[in-house]
Amino acid sequence: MKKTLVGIAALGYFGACVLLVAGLGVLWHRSDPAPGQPIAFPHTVHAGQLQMPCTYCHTFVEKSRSAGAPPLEICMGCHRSIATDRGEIRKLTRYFEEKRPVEWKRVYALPDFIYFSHKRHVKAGVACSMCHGDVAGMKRVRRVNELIMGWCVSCHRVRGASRDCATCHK
Amino acid sequence: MKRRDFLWLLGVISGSTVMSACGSPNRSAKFTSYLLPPEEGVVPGEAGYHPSTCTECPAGCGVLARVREGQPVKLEGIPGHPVNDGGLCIRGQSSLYRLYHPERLRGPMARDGVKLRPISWEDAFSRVAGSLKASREKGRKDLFLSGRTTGSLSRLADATCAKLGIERLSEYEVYSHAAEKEANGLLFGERDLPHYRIEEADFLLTVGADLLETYVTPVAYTRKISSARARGDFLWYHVEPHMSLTGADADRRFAIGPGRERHLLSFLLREVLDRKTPKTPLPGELLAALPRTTAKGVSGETGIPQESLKEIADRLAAAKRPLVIAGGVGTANTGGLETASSAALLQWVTGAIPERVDFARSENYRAVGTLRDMEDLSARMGRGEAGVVFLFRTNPVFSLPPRLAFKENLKKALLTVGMGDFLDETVRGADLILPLSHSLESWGDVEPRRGIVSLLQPVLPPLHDTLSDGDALLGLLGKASGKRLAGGYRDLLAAAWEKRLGEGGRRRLFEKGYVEETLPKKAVSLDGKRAASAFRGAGPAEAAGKPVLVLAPSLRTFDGRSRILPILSEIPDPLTTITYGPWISVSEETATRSLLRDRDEVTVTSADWKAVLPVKVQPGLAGGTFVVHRDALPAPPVGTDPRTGGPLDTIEGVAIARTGKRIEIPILSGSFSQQGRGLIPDPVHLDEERRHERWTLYPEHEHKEYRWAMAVDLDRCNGCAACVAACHVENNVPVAGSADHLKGREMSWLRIEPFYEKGEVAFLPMLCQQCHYAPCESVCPVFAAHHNPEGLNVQVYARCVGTRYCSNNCPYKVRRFNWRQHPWPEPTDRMRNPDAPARDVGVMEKCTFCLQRIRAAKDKAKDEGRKVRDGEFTTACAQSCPTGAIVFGNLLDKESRVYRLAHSERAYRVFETLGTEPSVHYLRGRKP
Amino acid sequence: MGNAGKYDKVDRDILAAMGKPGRLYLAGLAVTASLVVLGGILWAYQIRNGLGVAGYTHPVNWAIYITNFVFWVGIAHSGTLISAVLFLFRAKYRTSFNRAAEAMTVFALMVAGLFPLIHLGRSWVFYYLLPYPTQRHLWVNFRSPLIWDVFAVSTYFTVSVVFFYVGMLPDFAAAKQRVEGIRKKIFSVLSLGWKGTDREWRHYGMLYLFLAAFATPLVASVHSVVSWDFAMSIVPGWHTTIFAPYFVAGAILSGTAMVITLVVPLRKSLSLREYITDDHFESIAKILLFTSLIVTYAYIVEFGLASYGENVFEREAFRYRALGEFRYLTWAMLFCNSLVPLTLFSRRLRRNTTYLLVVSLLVNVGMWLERFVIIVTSLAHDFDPYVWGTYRPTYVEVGISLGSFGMFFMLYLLFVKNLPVLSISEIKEHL
Amino acid sequence: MAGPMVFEEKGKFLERLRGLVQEGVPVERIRVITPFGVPEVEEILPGKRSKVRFFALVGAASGTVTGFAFTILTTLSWPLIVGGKPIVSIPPFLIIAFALTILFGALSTFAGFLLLSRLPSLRGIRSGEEYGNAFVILVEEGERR
Repeated sequence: MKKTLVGIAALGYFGACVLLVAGLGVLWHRSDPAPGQPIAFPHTVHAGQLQMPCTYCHTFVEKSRSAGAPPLEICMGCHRSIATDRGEIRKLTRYFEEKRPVEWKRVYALPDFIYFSHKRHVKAGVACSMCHGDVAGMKRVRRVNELIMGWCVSCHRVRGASRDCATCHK
Repeated sequence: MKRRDFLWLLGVISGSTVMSACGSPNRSAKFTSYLLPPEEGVVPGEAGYHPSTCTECPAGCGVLARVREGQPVKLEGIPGHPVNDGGLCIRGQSSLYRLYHPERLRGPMARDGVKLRPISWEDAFSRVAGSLKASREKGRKDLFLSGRTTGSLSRLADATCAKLGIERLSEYEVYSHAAEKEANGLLFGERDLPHYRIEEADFLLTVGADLLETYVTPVAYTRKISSARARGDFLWYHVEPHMSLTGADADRRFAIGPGRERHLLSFLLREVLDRKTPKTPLPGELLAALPRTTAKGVSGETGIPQESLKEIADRLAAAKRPLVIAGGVGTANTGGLETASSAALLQWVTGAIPERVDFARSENYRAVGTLRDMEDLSARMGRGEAGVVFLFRTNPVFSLPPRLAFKENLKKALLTVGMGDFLDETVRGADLILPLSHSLESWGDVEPRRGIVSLLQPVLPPLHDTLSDGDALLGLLGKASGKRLAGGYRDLLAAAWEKRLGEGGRRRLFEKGYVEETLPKKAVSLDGKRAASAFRGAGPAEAAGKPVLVLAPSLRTFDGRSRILPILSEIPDPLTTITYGPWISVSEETATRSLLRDRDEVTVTSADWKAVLPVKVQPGLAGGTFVVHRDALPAPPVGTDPRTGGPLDTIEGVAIARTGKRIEIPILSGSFSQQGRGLIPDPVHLDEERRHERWTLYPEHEHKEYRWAMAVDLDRCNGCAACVAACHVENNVPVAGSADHLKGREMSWLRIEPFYEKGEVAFLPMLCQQCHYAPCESVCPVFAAHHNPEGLNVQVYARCVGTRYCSNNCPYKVRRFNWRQHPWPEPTDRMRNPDAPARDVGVMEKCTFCLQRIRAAKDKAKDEGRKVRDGEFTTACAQSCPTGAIVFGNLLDKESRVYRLAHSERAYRVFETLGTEPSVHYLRGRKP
Repeated sequence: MGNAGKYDKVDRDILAAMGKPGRLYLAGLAVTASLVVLGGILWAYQIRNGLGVAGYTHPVNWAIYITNFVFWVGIAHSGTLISAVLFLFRAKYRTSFNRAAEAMTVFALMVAGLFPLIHLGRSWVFYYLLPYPTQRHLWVNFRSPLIWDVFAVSTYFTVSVVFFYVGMLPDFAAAKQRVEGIRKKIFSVLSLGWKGTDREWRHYGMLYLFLAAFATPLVASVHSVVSWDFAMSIVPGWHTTIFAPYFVAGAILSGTAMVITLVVPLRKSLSLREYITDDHFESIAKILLFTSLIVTYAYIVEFGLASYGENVFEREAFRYRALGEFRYLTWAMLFCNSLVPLTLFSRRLRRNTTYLLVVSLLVNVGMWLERFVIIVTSLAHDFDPYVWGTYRPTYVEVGISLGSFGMFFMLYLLFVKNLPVLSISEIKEHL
Repeated sequence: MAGPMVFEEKGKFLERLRGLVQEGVPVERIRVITPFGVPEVEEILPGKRSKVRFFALVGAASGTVTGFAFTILTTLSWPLIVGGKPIVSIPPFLIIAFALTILFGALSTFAGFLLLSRLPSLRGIRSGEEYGNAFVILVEEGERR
């Protein structure tokens, strides 16, 4: 008799826990870690096979808080002549000719109340791959790190960077 | 060649604003590749600064627009600008709210029947053209009425009117300064306002002219006065019927019976003439015309005690470089012309002209007409002479007295074209509404003062379907005259600048945002005969002892034009700390006599007019004098001065009666007395030991590189509240609204606390004191409030759970709690500074010395491998302060200004006995 | 009749309470329950629209919610006091109150625990207040009195629950033999198979002694900590060293009052006259009187220090409290807490339960007012005169407060019908 | 002589108990069941004093240690200055330590009690044998011990 009671209690308890976790999972919204992009740009080719440095396209990463997406002119610099017949390149040229900016889907986004500067991190010798992973090996860019506070802090801890809240919290 | 690189320049400026929009890290989930790489110097995610000019009032201060993600998010005065030299007033700071105002006109509209229907610009113009033709056939006269315009726009308006056979009426301004202009016209043949070189005077007597608030070019005069004060030998007396910030800031203030200024000034004139003969003696007939006065009589008339009269006279006579300025409410009465003329004569005999009274650099008010002109206009329209009437950036329906029946007569016109940015009282009634762009969306220039060209340039593409002032006129011209101009107003300007300023000048205009031409001094001569006429047939003697209502200009809304900006109702009026709603100021004497308390409802009645207002008891006001701000009264019952044609802003013989009801208005101050707590000690206690040493059992925490601190010089602060507005805009401080204010839930991070003592008022700007031993921090259970290595009390909004213990434990009560989610109605959300965080409901917020600015400065310094230099950057409040009362810097740097000030003899800190060790040091000496 | 009969009668009498509920009881249950629902709805409304729906103003950041928190924690006090302290003092009359008092403690703490959450600006992140390892690497600020609260109150709750349960252990065993059906089953489980062997009784005695020993300092500490929420701040009118003893005394005063409020009707409705006698009430009344005197002394000290001290802030705070716009509340408080209890010097009144009931109700009101004026008036007029303000509660706050009372009495009604309201074993022991 | 001796009267029960002890029945073979704690039983059947005390001591001590360790280590793990107070400020930590002392003490005492008095016992919960308000003496057979 007591067994059944205990059983019921235990069942109820664990059931509740499971529900709670599930609920949290649903509530904690996470964006798609590898969204499809308007143009399927293969980092594998450019950063991988061609060994182009990140800064060739992401020109502002050393100058500004945001790395900046490459202006289409840079793409066209090569693709006026190279591989012009491929579908994706056609898309690109169409964008360029129609003078439409390309609106890429964000892979990494920070909350509004956080100040983050690519410049500072790059100048401090943090390699792009430390946060963005081996992009050169990704056909479609995938988010390898969730940008949660603990993740930032642990690195700041290790590298002895500032842990004053005001460094990152606006 | 020249032309091309000019256009290239334009490209840079307009282009860059668009380009700096790319890669906005936080704003959107999008991440954009633009077509062309942004030009050098403009980097995504970083701010750009673009010079332009403030158009919130006629003063024309130069502003730098701070642009992020292609949106201007902050305006700051241009350092070195001949008008405001870096300072910017409360209205200028707030004017971004005009640009982003949700109620702005979004496109041209035409009236069919009663309601307005949107139409295209093309149709709008052709409708105007059509009506112009029609009115010509009918033999009607087409009229163009505008507010004060200067520079190229003024010329374009003239040209347009000339070409289309439209009569351009003299411009309409509520503050037309008619009396001064009339007087200067009669005396010197210069019907304009001179520019006063106050900085060169050693004694200043101002009569009615509220230099610090609205008088012609307040920021300029504020700066001049503080620079004169900095010299040390400067003394300033102010005479006024009401109580104004200007009076409060003057070294001595005398309350005078409204409309009695002329007696005072003619007395002073006599005195000065008796004591020392001027270099060039006054012509006989003029001397004869001057009224004879006795100290006793004048004292009786003005209510100023004889010894005070004598003191003023002595000072004036003794001064080496005296300057007398009469204006504002001081000349807006029946004696106005005489007052102004006496003042001008005093300037003449004391040799202030042309040294300190500069007619060469006059304030460009020639084209501005008077109230009488408006009477004529209204009459003409009433007679049905008017064809098409253009109302260009002016709101007479609001500000004209009802007796003119302007609104009614306007209806008799064939077509009324309202050109403005809001559905204000005038535009609302128009048949055709042409929306004009904000100056930050338009090309143009203004000439606020002779010889100063100040640039207007677009820092963002128009938010709505609007045209710039110039392009709107050109559009009209093109449509009506049949031949359209190639290019737009921009090309016209280009040519004009090319012609006027030449190559170098034009480049400077773009670099600095202004060009100052060198003008020769202008010597004027006194015409005795005409001058004498100014004194003959003076207005009737004022009714003695009757209560008088003074319509005062408002610091917050000028003549009422800025009352549409929500933030200006949010920021309290410095003297009364009232935020929302109109009120009538009553002297303490009257209040005690007729048992009036704050918020009591009263009815104010004059011969032909009545108003119901809540009472605010105003210390320092002369008995029997009531004050209402101009913006509080639509269609006020002002008369016309028969001699100057100017308005009579003092209404004689009003009656005031208590209704027994109360009107709840938000008076933010809980007590206008210091309650003996020495927030503003006088004299400042100077015992070093108490101030700089502290005895504690705990080990001290010290700061490594920086310790940010602030010094506020209360002797310089005049309570103008520009800093408050700047703080609001810089830090996205929300507009709480009157409902919350009535509950006592204002959100402002920085406030001006007025404290009265025997009619004298002192202002204390109160913001987070960034205490070294902060009581707020230790009580926060989650470390949301904590001390950072640079001496800031950081508030981590994302961590705050909202126990509000920190606010309880803050002796200065400078923390603000988000009682609800504050809305940012589109498009106001675009003016939010992306570098400052957005605060959520249920979170405590406060000043952090503009953390984002500190961060930016340190970032820059780090790139250049150095420490942040003193004065390299400053907080928003300090930046905007026209008197430079606020100084911000690093306390660890012994060379820094803030260090020097913090250790000056005049320095003290509020509630020092609490041992909180604030980082905000106040400086306070004694008034001379 | 013989001994056994005697004991059986005790069982019968006390367990009789668990009989079929009457109309009055059900009505009471309905009323209290609906109050709880009302409170819940209002809280949801407040969470949705922000704390603006409450009457807070800028200077007055704490008001009725914190008042309720302190009030309920105070109520919780005499529970443990009567059980533990009187147990240590071997006060026999404790037997007739301890169960009721302990239950009161537990329920009052349940209610009190809610208010810090209700009062939070962002209730949904309340877990920031709990010291648990997070991915943020960030802990809580142990220097903040609010964290002390978290620890003190949760400890107090746990210990009180254990104390309450342990006290009932033998009674469950006794009760399970007298009831039928599901109740029997539940009681059997709750009794943990208690038989009453000599071994069990020996350890039990020791356990109870130690729990009492632990609980007694806890009583003092918890309300001291609560008082430090105020005393640790620098707000004039809060920043006082006497706060800890002052609040503890106040807590016991209000708690004792609440015990009387609860037990008088209890005794009447369940006809437990012979177990809860007038002598018992007299003794409790004495405690009430005594603590009321302490509290009065504290009032005198407070105002005395303020008026003699040279501190302008302190002086203004107390001038405002005594003569400001909340003066009527202050005066009412003084009347209820200081004057009314003085009548208990008369033996006749001490033994008159109806009169005691009235007094206890007044004291409850008075103690609630005390917390209110301390919190609100001190905040309304603190250092900077510019920000002086006032406070008016809204229907939301009032509703939620009513809800809290509803919750407390609902729980109590349930307790009365489902658990032995007196300590059976102890009563037998003392027969 | 197996089987329980059941008494209605507390007095009679105590008499018999004394009797048994005088007859020389080994104390450890006598088990009594009473409806409430009877102090006299303690005197008649002198057993060791309850070990619950030690649980109390250990629990309380561990509470104090945990309290200080927890507060000090966590504040050191991310040192944030508040109110100019030192990172490790003992006085406030004392309060946490105190609370934990009581908490751990109380809980471990309770645990100790359950452990020592073999509770909860399934048999006890299920058992039919119920003596109500009677006083019972059980004497077990020697061999079984």
